[in-house]
Amino acid sequence: MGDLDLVAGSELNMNLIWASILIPVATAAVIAVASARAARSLAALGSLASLGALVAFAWQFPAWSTGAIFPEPCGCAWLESINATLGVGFDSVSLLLALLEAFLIPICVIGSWTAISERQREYYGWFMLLHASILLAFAARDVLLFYVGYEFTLVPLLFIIAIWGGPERRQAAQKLFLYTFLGSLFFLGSILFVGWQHHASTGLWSWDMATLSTFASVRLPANTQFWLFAALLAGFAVKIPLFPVHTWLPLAHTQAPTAGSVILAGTLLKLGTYGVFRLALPMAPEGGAALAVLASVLCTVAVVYAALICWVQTDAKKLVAYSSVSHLGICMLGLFALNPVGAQGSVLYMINHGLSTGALFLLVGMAYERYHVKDMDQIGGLAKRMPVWAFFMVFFTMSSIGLPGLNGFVGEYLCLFGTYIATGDASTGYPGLLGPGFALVAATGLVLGAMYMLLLVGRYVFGPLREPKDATHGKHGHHGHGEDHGDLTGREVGLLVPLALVCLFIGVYPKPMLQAIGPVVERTLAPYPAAVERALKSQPHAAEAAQAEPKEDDRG
Amino acid sequence: MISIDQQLPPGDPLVVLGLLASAILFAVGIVGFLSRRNMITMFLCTELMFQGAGLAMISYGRQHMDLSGQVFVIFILTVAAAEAALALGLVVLLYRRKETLSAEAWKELAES
Amino acid sequence: MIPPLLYAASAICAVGLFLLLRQPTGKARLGATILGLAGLAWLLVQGVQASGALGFDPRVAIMSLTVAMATAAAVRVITTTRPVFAALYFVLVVVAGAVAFLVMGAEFMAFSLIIVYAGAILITYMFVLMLAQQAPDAGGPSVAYDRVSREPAAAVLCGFVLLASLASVVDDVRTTKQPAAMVEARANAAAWNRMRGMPELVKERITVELAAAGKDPMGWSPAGGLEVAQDGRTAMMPVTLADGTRHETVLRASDLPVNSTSLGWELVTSYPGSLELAGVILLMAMLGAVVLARRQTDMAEDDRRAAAGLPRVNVEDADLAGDRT
Amino acid sequence: MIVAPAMLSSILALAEGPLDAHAAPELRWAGLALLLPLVSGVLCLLCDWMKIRSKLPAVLTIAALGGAFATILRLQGAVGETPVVVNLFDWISWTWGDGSRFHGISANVDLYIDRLTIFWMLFVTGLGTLIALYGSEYMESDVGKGYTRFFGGVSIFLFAMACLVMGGNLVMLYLGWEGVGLASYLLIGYYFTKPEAVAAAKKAFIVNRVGDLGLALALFLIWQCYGTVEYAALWKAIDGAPASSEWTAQAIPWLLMLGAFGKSAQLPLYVWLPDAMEGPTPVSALIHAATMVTAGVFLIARMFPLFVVNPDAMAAVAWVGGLTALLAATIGMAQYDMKRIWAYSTISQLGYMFLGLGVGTSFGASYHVFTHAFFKALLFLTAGAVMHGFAGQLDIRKLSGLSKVPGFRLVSWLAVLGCFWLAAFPFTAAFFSKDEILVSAFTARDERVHVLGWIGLVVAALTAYYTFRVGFRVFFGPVKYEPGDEHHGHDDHGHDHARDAHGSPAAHGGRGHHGEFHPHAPRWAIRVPLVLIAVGAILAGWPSYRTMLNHDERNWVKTQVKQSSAYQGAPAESHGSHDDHAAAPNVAGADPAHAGHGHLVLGMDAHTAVGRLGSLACIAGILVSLYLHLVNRGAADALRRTLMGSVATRWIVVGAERKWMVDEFYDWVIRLPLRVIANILAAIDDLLLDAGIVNGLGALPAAVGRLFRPLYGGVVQGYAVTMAGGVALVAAWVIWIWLRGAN
Repeated sequence: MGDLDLVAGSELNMNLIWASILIPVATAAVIAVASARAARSLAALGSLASLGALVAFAWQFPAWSTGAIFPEPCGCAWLESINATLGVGFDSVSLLLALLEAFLIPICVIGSWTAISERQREYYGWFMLLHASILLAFAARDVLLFYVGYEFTLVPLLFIIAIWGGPERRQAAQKLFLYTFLGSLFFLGSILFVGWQHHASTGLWSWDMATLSTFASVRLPANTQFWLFAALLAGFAVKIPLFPVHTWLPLAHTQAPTAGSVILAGTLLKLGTYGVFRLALPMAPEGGAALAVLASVLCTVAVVYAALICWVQTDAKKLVAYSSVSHLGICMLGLFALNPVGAQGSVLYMINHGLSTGALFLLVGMAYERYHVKDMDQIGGLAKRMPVWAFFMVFFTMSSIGLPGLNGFVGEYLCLFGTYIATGDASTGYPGLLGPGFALVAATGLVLGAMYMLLLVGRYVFGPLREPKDATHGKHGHHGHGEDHGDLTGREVGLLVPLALVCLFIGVYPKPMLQAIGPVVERTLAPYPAAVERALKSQPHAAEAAQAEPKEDDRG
Repeated sequence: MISIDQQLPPGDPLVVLGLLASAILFAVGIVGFLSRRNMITMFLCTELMFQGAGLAMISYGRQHMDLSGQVFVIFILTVAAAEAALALGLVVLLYRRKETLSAEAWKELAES
Repeated sequence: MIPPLLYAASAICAVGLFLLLRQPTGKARLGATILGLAGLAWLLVQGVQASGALGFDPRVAIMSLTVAMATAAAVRVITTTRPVFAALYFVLVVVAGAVAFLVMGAEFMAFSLIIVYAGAILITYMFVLMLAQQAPDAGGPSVAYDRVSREPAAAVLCGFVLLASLASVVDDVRTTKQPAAMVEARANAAAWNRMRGMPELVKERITVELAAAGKDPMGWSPAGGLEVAQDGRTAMMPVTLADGTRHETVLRASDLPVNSTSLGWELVTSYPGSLELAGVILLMAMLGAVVLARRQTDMAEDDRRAAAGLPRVNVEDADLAGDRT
Repeated sequence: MIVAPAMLSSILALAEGPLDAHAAPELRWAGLALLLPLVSGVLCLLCDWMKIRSKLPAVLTIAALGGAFATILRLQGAVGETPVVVNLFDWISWTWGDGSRFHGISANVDLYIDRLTIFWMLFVTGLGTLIALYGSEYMESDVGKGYTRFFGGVSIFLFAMACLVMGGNLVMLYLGWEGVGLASYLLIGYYFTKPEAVAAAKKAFIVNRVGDLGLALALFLIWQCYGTVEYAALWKAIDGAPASSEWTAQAIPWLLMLGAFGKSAQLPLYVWLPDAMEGPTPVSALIHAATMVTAGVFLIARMFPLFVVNPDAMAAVAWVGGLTALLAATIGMAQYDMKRIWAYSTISQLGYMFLGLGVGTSFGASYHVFTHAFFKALLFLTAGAVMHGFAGQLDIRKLSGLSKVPGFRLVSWLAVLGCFWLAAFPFTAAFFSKDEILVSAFTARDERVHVLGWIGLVVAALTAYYTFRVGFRVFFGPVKYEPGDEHHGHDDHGHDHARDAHGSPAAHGGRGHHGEFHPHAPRWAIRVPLVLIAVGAILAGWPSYRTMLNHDERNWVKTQVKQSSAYQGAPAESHGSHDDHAAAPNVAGADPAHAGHGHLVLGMDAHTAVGRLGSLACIAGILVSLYLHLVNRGAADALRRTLMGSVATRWIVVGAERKWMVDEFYDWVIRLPLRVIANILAAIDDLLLDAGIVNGLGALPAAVGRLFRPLYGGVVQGYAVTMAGGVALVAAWVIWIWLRGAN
């Protein structure tokens, strides 16, 4: 559709973006008419093609180190009456997230080859649509377009969970849909408000993210920004999910099919964090500064709370699901540190969490495919049966608990670091509102994380072999998996190896990523030092932290 | 109390009474339709409402010194007659099905 | 403006109706009736006062009695526990309605109402009642579902709201009308117009007038059109008598066509399409009635077959036949 | 910039070592010390995936570790007094704003090579190589099963340890810190079908994580105070900055301490080490005795400048060390499992090292680390040989007189040698290193720690006792042994594999063809490392012999330590040798006048006094255990019985044997409450948040709908009511509008 009327300058890039988004749609259309047997191969091809297009775009992406959005906004109109456009474009952060998405989707698709045996065409068709909508959300530079992508993800996911999910799939799908939909209504309302304000004060309609952000951050009064940020945060908090509104996640994860969980943890949750990073923070700096402490308290609570809950889970998948809540708590904490260190760590954490947690879900699903049991009371010690699986399990566990040298560490470390140095002290150039207290509590997440993840490994992977009584039932199970209880097949290893390599690379050499994320983070946080200063003035206890600043300075 | 503006000429009390009667008949008809369980009585109540309507027509026709009101009563009679014929046929049909005239015997409209 | 007292009266009526709907007996019933009638009376009095008419008018008295009777009968229709009585009370309602029509000068409609309703429709009802009446059960002379009225409160509430809102209209009769004289004048003008369309009637009336005036009623010829006077009460018509002299004939309102005539004229001149439509409707109703009647016989047949264990004839009823047992 | 080229460049950087040229060409290849173990680890992984059923992985690992050792040896010559920083490639380096101080984090993968690094890496890689050689035979029964896993773990461990020791910044150290944790986790859990092993591995990792938490926070604090986490810049910053009274600066040593105590198994975090003995014996020897557990000592030595400015922290270190030494010694006296006894002795000796650090002699501590590494490895390896030979038997009550069992003479005598060293028998290496520590304890400026000297002496006696308790019981006396029930902890097919691995069933342990048990004599691959390590243990004392014989103060270890951060302002060092006040650039109030000879212990110079007292304690302990465990073994049991007899003394025995219930205490005070809370939270999350609030709100619309349900029971009037009511309301509304309009 949109790729016909493009401005000439960035035509190729624009085409590539649209190609990466539309190829899955076309694939879904083809799958709908293709034979059920061809569906999975078609889906794999489509997702790989989309990945290829996006990689091609990323290869010639000129703004890795500038933090600019590329390509230039195009005039391709969508709703002329309110001047909503089909503008797409990436800056390095959104491009990285989109790459993550495009990277995970083939893994999900190919990972479902044996797991999904009935109604394959619908399944892969929905997956392609899910892929397209997530990419659209990351690519959109028009806030309404972003909303469309953001919201449409729910539809395929609803069906994926409700049709191919576990025993309680209906309830899970319903809850996921209603809950997150309710949340995103806040988000829709607030962006409509901003757009309307823009129209009211300038007489022009615009839904361009950058325009609206600058407008809102500059023109809206402080208390308006406060409520704006609150509404946006409330909207995204459900998706992230933050502490009190997270309860849809464990259910959805436990009920979703493996690939659904992977993509849910991998990129769908990132839509929420990305939304906070891309919309909430730039639009309402005053509100961000005013609400950072509250939000951080929620995040910190989430870290400990979810970690402790993980610790007493017996369902492997549920454990990993709750661990997502805990991890994203740290991620958002880094963001609310409001300094480049934390924000950068947070963005990196989004990617890392997508990789390692997605991989963990994949692994749990692989075991589930063989035993049809996730309950660690009934199953365990699988390392004896599946050494390769066990290796990957340990590997990704270590990456998930932030072992240095693997991807988890860099993001987590930077998040905590950023939180730690986010004191009133301005010697870093970015005064913050959190400080050591938050970091200390959140850092207990390191210990707790080790506790529950090693519990998982210790019971599920290691220990004496425990198999369910009817372990053999999987052999003639309704999925086309021939030799059951065997170790990972070549296909599965082929899925896991790329993930592991990326994890390793990020852990060993995060520099390119950090350099790519850095400028965007600085651009996003540009209005914050001033806003935080104002917020500090208004808070007595933080004010004396600011008095401690000269002492810090003479050393600096 | 209704305030009477003296500069206005007096209206026709018959019209007023007719209108009131029509209102009453219509209301009573509705009440009956809603509160009776016997299908035949319910249809009688609809006839009551027809009566109210006709009365209203006549009254307004008189107020406006216009014959259209009365003409419409003819049509009302027509419809009433047709309705009665069909409705009563249906009633008998239903009665043959369940050997009762109670409207509550027919709950096919209920969900589940 | 809101007429609160009207609403109060309607409320009283509603309460009385509600009490009656709960099938009281003895004193309670009497009290409820009195309450209802009182409310009704108050309503009517307010209505009459609202019309602003001064002085006593027998027609008003008759009308009031008629309305009271109609109302009472209607209430009985919906409160009696035996459908036959309900039907009979409905006859009463119809009769009262007819009287009201008469008083309001719709003679034709009055009689046709009696004929169509009391004569035709009610008889149908009676037949149906006889066809479909259940034997009274132990509870008394009627069946259970007739004795207990269903959710009277909700029903009465709806009825009250309707009554109150409709009753507020009586105000309309005076506050938003132009003087009655003007109305009458326009109406008469219309009537004279209608009369122009009836030359035979005009000739007859003029003949009568000439005779009354002692002129030669024979051999005259019209010498002009019918000019209606300003107030519309009279109309002039110049004629040339047999001896060639001109004479201004004066026609009075009493010479206007009677209700049935003008009604028929109105019907065929202004509403021919509607008339056809009504005919079609009646035809359809007849056909429908016939079809239904045939199905009934088939069903009777089916019942017999079912009783004899034979397959049903009406397959489309099979499912319904299921829930009959 | 584009990702792909960056990836390329990074890989190149990994391959060809430092990108920036350096003075000494050896430095260019310093990265090999990290790279070689890593490569061997990867190769082991490949072997595992290629299902290689030979000793190839062992060969690879030994070669790689040997190469690393050689690299270090070459560096030893190359590195002078001034530390060198070798940048391998950038890891985390990122600045914002103007990029000035406090406007950037730089934690790259570079090596900070000074004498301390070399010193540490020498015995780490050396011992690593030898123990890998030992393991190549010890683990042979697992060839084709866990063999590659084992050596992969060892390789990873050495890589991580190299990062820890050679890393140029605290984040690199943290990387190594966690890496050795991972390796120890994997190797303790080597027999992953044994629940105890898995539990022990988990315990080790988690307890270490608690310490790592402290370390991580310390990193943040250090950056916050000094704006950098790189050693080179950090020392400058510290020199520049006056000792600040900021709580941040004050807290740093305490947090570092926490990390060190976790890794080095000190109070209160020592509980993981005894359980860690579930791992294969070479692992216990390498990781949990010789090298990894000394990481804490290295950390404090490395960060010494941050400690010396904080006397309270120093005292705390000293006290924790002393008390740990005492506690572990008392527990060790009452255990029966040989490996566990050595484990507790390790804890106790580590306690000595921290005592030394606490009283300011980073030299003494490092020296003790050095000597201890050898003799403790020796002891563990001999124990392992015994265990290997006697089918996993480790109970000192069931083994006796092994020195007369054919094939075990060498092992036995080496073990006894190790016992002498551990007992710090006069003029053994351990004697000198312990002497250094105790002397500094007596002569420390901080009077609060002097009593620790006496505690140290008591512990010396206890150590001698329990050491020789094992020595006399196991290696002397009548020949009598029962085989263990399990074969190095893995399932019963183990020995069949072993038999395939090397022929001669006769020389092979296991209830062979005809019922009775043949001890399984160690072969060269076990004997050679044992001998070499024993030689190392003896030579470890060489510097002190030189000092003692021809009063030559130039102690090699001391020079190593002196030319490193571990010596910056080491206060109590000054008493030992008079020439090195200069070596303490910013001595925080360590004035020469106060140092050394001023102190008299029992009227004698500290050195002589400690020497005599130490020898006395050692010999006394040996004599007691000689009587109780060799001459009259019944007496020991009698003593135990009498102690058990009276209520007043019962607690001593029970407490010592039950390890003073520390594990149980932790279970009850930390783990249990946490679990209860977790269960409560899970219930809250499930019932209150989800079922209660969320589902409750979700049920609201349905409930509202149910209010009107009766209307729609399917009866016509129900719908009619709605319709009529609606009509009525509409009518009322219309009328209302119309009436309002009417006037």
